[in-house]
Amino acid sequence: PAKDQTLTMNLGVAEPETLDPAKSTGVAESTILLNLHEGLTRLDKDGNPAPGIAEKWDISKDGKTYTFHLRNAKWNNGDPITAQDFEWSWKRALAPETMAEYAYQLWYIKGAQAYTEGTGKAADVAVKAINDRTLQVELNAPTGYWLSLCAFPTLLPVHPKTVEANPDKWFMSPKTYISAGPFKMTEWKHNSQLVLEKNPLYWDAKNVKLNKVVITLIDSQITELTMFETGELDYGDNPPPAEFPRLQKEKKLAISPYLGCYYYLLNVNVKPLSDVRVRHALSMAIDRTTITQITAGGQKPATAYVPFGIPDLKSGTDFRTAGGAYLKETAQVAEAKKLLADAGYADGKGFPTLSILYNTNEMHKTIAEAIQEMWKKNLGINVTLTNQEWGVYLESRNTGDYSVARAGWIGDYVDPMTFLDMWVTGGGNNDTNWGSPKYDELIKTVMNSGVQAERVKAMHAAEDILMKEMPIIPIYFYTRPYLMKPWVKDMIRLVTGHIDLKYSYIEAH
Amino acid sequence: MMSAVNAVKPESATDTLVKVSNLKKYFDTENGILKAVDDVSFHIERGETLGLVGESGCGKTTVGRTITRLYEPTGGAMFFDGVDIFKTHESDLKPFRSKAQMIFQDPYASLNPRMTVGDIIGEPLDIHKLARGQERTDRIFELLDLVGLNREHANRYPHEFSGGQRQRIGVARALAVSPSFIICDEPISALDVSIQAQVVNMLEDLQNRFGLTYLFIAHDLSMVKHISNRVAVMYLGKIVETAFSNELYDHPMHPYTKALLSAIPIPDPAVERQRTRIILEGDVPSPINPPPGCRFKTRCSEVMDICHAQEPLLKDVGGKHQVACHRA
Amino acid sequence: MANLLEVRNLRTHFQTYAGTVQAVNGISFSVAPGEALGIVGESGCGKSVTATSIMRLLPPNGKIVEGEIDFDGRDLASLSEREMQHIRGNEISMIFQDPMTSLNPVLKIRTQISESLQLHQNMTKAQAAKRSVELLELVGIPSPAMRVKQYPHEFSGGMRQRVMIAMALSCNPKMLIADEPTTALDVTIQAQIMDLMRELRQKLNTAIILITHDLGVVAGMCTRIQVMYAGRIIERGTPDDIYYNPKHPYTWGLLKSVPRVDARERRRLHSILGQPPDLLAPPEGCEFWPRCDYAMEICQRQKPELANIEGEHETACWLTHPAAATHLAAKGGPAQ
Amino acid sequence: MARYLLRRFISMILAIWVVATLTFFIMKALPGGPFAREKALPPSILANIEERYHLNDPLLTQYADYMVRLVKWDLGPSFKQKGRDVNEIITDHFPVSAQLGLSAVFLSLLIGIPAGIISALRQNKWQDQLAMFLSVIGVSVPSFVMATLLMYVFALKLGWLPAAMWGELKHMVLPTISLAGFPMAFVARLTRSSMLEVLQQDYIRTAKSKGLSQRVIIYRHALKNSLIPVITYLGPLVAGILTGSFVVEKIFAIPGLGRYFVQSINNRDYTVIMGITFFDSLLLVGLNFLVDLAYTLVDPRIRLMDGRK
Amino acid sequence: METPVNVNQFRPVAKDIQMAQTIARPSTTYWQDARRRLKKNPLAMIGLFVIIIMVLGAIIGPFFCKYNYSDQDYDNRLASPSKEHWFGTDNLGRDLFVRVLYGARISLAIGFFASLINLTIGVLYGSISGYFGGRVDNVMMRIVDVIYTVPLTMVVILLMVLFQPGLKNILIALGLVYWIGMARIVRGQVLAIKEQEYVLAARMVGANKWRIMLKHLIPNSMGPIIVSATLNIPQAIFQEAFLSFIGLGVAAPMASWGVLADEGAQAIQSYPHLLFFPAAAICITMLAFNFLGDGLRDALDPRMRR
Ligand SMILES: Nc1ncnc2c1ncn2[C@@H]1O[C@H](COP(=O)(O)OP(=O)(O)OP(=O)(O)O)[C@@H](O)[C@H]1O
Ligand SMILES: Nc1ncnc2c1ncn2[C@@H]1O[C@H](COP(=O)(O)OP(=O)(O)OP(=O)(O)O)[C@@H](O)[C@H]1O
Ligand SMILES: [Mg+2]
Ligand SMILES: [Mg+2]
Repeated sequence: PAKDQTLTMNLGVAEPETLDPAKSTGVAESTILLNLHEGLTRLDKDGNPAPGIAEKWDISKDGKTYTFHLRNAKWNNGDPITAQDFEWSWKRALAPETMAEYAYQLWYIKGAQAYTEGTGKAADVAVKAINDRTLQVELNAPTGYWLSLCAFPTLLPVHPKTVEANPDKWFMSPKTYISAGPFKMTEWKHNSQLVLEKNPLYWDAKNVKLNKVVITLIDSQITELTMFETGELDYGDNPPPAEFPRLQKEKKLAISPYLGCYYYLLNVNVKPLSDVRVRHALSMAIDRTTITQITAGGQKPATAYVPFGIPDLKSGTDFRTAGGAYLKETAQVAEAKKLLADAGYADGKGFPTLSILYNTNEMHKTIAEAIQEMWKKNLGINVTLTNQEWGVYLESRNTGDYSVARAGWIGDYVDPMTFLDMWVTGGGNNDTNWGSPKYDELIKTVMNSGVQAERVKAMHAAEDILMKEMPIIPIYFYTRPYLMKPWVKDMIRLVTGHIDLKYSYIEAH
Repeated sequence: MMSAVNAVKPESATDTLVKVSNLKKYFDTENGILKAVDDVSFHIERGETLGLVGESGCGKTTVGRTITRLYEPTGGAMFFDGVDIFKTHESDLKPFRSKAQMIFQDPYASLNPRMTVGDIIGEPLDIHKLARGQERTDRIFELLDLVGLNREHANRYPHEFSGGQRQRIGVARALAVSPSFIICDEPISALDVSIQAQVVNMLEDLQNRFGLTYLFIAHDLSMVKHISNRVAVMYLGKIVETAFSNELYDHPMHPYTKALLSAIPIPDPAVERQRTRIILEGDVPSPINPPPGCRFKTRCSEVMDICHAQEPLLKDVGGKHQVACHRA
Repeated sequence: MANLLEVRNLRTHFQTYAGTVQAVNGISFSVAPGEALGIVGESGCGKSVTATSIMRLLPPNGKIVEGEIDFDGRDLASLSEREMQHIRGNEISMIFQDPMTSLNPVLKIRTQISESLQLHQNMTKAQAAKRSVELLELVGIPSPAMRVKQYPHEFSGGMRQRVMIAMALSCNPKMLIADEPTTALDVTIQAQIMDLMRELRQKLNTAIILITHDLGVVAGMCTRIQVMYAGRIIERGTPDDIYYNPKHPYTWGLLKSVPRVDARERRRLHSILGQPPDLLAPPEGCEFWPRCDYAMEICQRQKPELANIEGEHETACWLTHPAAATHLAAKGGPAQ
Repeated sequence: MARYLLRRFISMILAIWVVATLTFFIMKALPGGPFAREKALPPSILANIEERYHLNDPLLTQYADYMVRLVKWDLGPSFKQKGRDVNEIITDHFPVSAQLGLSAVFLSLLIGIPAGIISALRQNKWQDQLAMFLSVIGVSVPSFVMATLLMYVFALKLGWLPAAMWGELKHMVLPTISLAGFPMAFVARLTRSSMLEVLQQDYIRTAKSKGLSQRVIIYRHALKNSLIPVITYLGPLVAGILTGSFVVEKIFAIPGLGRYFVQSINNRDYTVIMGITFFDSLLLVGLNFLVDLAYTLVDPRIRLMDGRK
Repeated sequence: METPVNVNQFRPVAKDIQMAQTIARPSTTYWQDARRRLKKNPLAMIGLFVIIIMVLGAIIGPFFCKYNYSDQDYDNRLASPSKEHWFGTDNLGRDLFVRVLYGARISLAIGFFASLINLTIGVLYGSISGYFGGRVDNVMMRIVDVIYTVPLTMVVILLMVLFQPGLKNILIALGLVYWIGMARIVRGQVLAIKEQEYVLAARMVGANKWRIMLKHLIPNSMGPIIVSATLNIPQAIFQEAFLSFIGLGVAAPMASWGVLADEGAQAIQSYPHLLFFPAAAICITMLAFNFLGDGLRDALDPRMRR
């Protein structure tokens, strides 16, 4: 290892929106938080929950009650971490006055949702510190990924005394930033940089090798790349897509999987799109391989909806692999044409002009242009492109004022449900107007079942329906291209996009 | 030649065309209110020429510009042909401006550098819709001839002319609308004598034919005497003496007028060599805080006690000769 | 006595779209130290251009195409711009004809006057400021201490002209070129300024070139007068020569045009009919012949050279040629 | 004068009020809100947040609240940057933008004005043409391209300067140059054109006749008279540049105000939009007032008070 | 070199006072004069020529090309300039030359429109404000301040909600704000010259305010007007790119120069040709406009004549 264990990294944001775990929502923020804090659990390099502040835990038979046994750990100011701290932190995240946007990440706990929504009391939330070192949580339903969730930023503990003293701003200054993770915050220059240093009071400090992490706050992709190339950065999270082909060639670009899917929404209320044959024809006319060549970031053609990276029933298996490919990577022109003809639009004749809606972004535009051309060439239909500013675009989607729109979804946790549950009839994120009672049924089954086999089966069945009905056209699975110097070692990159530096070190170079 | 729109027979020229009463024009300066023209009254009969002379800086130009509303008056009234020009709205002044014109003291500055001479002279024609097309060109040529410029000059720009030529452009412009009243602010000072004569003759011809009325501001007292029926002498924002010109030149009463007359240069080396002038000495008071009493007292050789105490008013001494002096 | 300024065969032309304006067309003259040379002539005849040529301050379209301007042993026509800078304002200063536009509208009068004092007289700012007040007083501007703090637009025409004069006088130049210095001044001030110039001549031996229309002013001031017409000198001599014994019909006309204040009755002023030639294409012969009552055939064909009459009196007119005697006799001489 | 100042003052306040009002209502008319995101929040959480931020109040109530706050110079908390108040954002980031902006303005004047003068003096000569060519490049190359190129050459290829970040003098060089490019070109061209005008005036001839050197003539007699257009241009320029340039700040990772300006709109961060717009309008209106005062200083003939009826 | 004198020529002749009256030139107006002077300025004519070529190229050029602006060729992505693709190809294998030609249509239209707005609204607004002065000026300038400060992006987003996207919207957006800088410049200029004597003289001959503005004040403010009109063209071109970027402009795959340059700038290190050609097109156009503008400025100033 090198003498100077300092890592300079850029996460592609100009400024974290907040470093209050309860309120944070962004990916970059999560990365920072996960390195500053320690939850009950901590995800290992495979994404499996490993003991964190909780040394061990018991799960009740029905899978609903978890009893966590906390280790003898300390806050970075020396105070011991107690079960009460957890209880306090979680209830704070749930409290309406905290206005935590991600409060719903805790709604698996009994009574939690009611408390947030103002219909229940804090006392009725089923999280309880049995004693200083024991925390008991009761869930609404058995939830397979609950232990992973315990590592999620919203559930990270905060130091009640400091937070209470300054509830809105405690996290703004290194002085009041009390945490219990591998690193502690030592400097925060807004829009400039954040400095983390090794936390000697961390329970596992002996395994932490980095002394210092400098997180630059640069959102310009070109700047990040330049600084990486001048050696001012060891790591960059946000390289410019336009430079990918060159960076690939020069082997400067690394790519890791990302739990996300890029797809097109089809508004099934709009005339030709209401016909499932048309929807399939559109999907088949897309050459996904070409698209991923254009995006150039190592993205995988999406042959289905749920991306790779989620374990299936047996460990070591993948939900995607098990589910198989529903779609082809290349365009199936003949079949697509046939389907379209069946729907009454032979060679695209009589097909009304569709419009692809996308929000302002180079990549979205390029993809839309490519798909426009594919549909035109392969199906003979005319497509226009509509570019909208973000807010307008969201509004158009929400109000169903579109025919085809680009969309993307990144999983919050490692379970197919983070992708599947949104397509229930009338779901808050289901802008396609599509709905299927059978699908809804399956999703309900998954939610209430504690039996993993049953859940997985139902989830496959649900994806089946989704792919048959095709209210969305998956295009590719996201990846996370990044820039990293070869001497940066053992960085844990989770498919959710979080980066764990606990075990990282700088190799001598 | 001149279109006879405003023609009035000189014989009938007994009525008052211009009547200025209690005209005041003050300027706001850093040092205080500068009273450039302070309570000046005069009138000009139709077909008459009133000469206005006075020390440089005494307010002659200001009088001319204020009565034409180029400057907003501070006070007083100005009747032109019975109409109070000071009470007329700026946008209704057009008829007035087709009858009253001005020849500017500074020939160059008053010519738009981006207009050809033809356009400058043609502008009033366009504004008052007096001529267009060939007629306009002809009229412009006619005016150029009149002021002794070459027709070829219509295509040139002001900066290509000599001082005197520029002044003639200004004269031509003023004549373009065939006005009945012209304020001539040193119209000939930049001209050589022969052209001066030409212009003065022309002004007189016009007056004889169309009964034009002039307010003739000049320093050249010989010329003023030649052209004016009456002369008014100004000193420091006030009129100090007015009379028919011969009367004034023969019997000046105000000490300032006397000094002025004694200083006229004579184009005769022998005469010039033996001249004695009344040299004015003493400080000229500032128009910002004019002293009480007579404004000329600081330089007057015949100053009396009363001059310090009381401001002399313009009073008639017979024969329409008015003077503002305690001695008179 | 050596001449201070000697102009030889000066030609200054302007390029315009229509062609070349031959504003000054081969003039030669000299000025001795302490002398006052008057230049009179029809407006547009090239007086100002002569002056600006000497100062080398012609507008961009103007050019000295020929000639030498010998000043104190140097040929001004061929000096570099930098050397000219040293001469201007210091050794020769000039009063321009257009006082209104010749003052910088955005600088206080004080600044504009002190400038050359500081430059050529090495005065400090305070000294120069004090001197500006004195100079203004000298040219008869009331309350000079207050006036120096004003801007040109707050001055009347005559006051601006006096500021120009004050500026020109400030550095005790060897030569002063005054282009119509007193047109905008009333006679008392005019007399005062003339006295000032006379004093300058006497005390400092300053040479003066006085360009004016006012024959009265030159009469009292100048030692020699030269009359110009259409870019050329047509007559020159002492005031007595010019006023009492003019030889050129144009000079006759000029003198006749002046109204005299001592004239009793009001009669029509005499004027020279017609207009001077367009300098774009001056006529082949004498420039004046189209307007000349005494024109002869030769006048149409050949330019008369400046020829000596007697003493310093010179004129350029065929009438002085012996062959013209009969013609002149037939016409009758000028009515004096 | 006092009457003029009073009237001017009232009109300035009115203008600021109109800006605030227009901004408020346009902002509210825009689709989306501070909490709209691709992953929609559960409605109950959204409702809770909006209620607590008073975003559910009737529009006019919200408007009135805002106005009261603006008057009290309490610009409220940012919706996006949780934990930061708009006042804080302005006090933290404005100085940086101002520092960068002023140095850019300074640089553009320092080079633009002399370049314009030289162009005017050497009209249509090679110096003039070169200056024109450079200024055309200056205005035709947008600042982000300029910034990227500068970074590429001086940071990556030559390694003379740091690519980005803020704090030391060396960090200021590249952003200042990229920010100054456009105004520099503009100032140069404006100076040239009015200089050409002024140099033909008679009073320049007078100045020459005094024997002043060209430098003094330019500096004392010509420059001031030809500055009016440049001063005019400077008012809004300074106001704009002081509140920061999004592009340059983003590329060079400078903690300036400009980025908040742009991002707040993208994020519908209402308080920040209002606060910064309000601040900007204060600056602009104030600077334009200064510009007008500068006019009267530069050219005493200009009188702002009296109008023509 | 005494020329011999012919004694016989001393015969009297009649004077001829009309002799000087020959007219060498037909009468010209200021504008005719300016046009003529412009024609004699080679650089200005080159500028004009380039602009005409650009306009022609934009209008008819695409008909002579074998590619269309939207034709994609995945085998030829990001190709460098070659005989086949003069300007190379972009990320989707589209021919950049044709795209630049098409882009000219939008960008030149924007450029002309912006100049038009500047030269009409901007100049008039500024001269009215400056000439009337006082209260009118105060109100008009505060309106300008308001327009300047209300964030344009928001207005644009609002426009986007209200109207279908397209060139028309861009023109509306530009029309709303584009004349402001010009108005301020003209006002400053007018304030400075409105007290000149020739303005007084024009008032004296009865010129009304419109005439004074159009004939006296505006022509005498031409220098700064031309400078800001020409220098603002690229501003408009980039503004269009920005507006297109957030969705107000012409729909992809059609792209203006500004948009092409924006896109190209993303890959500045790897594929500089994507930026170079559209940027060069903008620069050349701008040089042409500036040459023309300088020529115009000189032509409109009679004192500059040489
Ligand atoms: N910049 C110029 N371009 C073209 N012609 C010019 C220019 N300046 C002067 N001229 C011409 O040169 C001739 C001489 O002009 P100059 O100014 O010397 O006359 P002047 O004798 O001083 O007359 P005045 O007594 O009227 O001032 C005039 O006919 C004039 O038209
Ligand atoms: N715009 C102005 N601002 C301030 N003071 C002014 C202004 N115009 C003129 N004055 C002052 O008013 C007084 C009279 O000026 P005016 O121009 O009327 O004089 P005048 O009699 O025409 O003199 P001249 O014969 O020298 O032209 C002078 O003291 C002058 O300084
Ligand atoms: Mg006057
Ligand atoms: Mg002259």
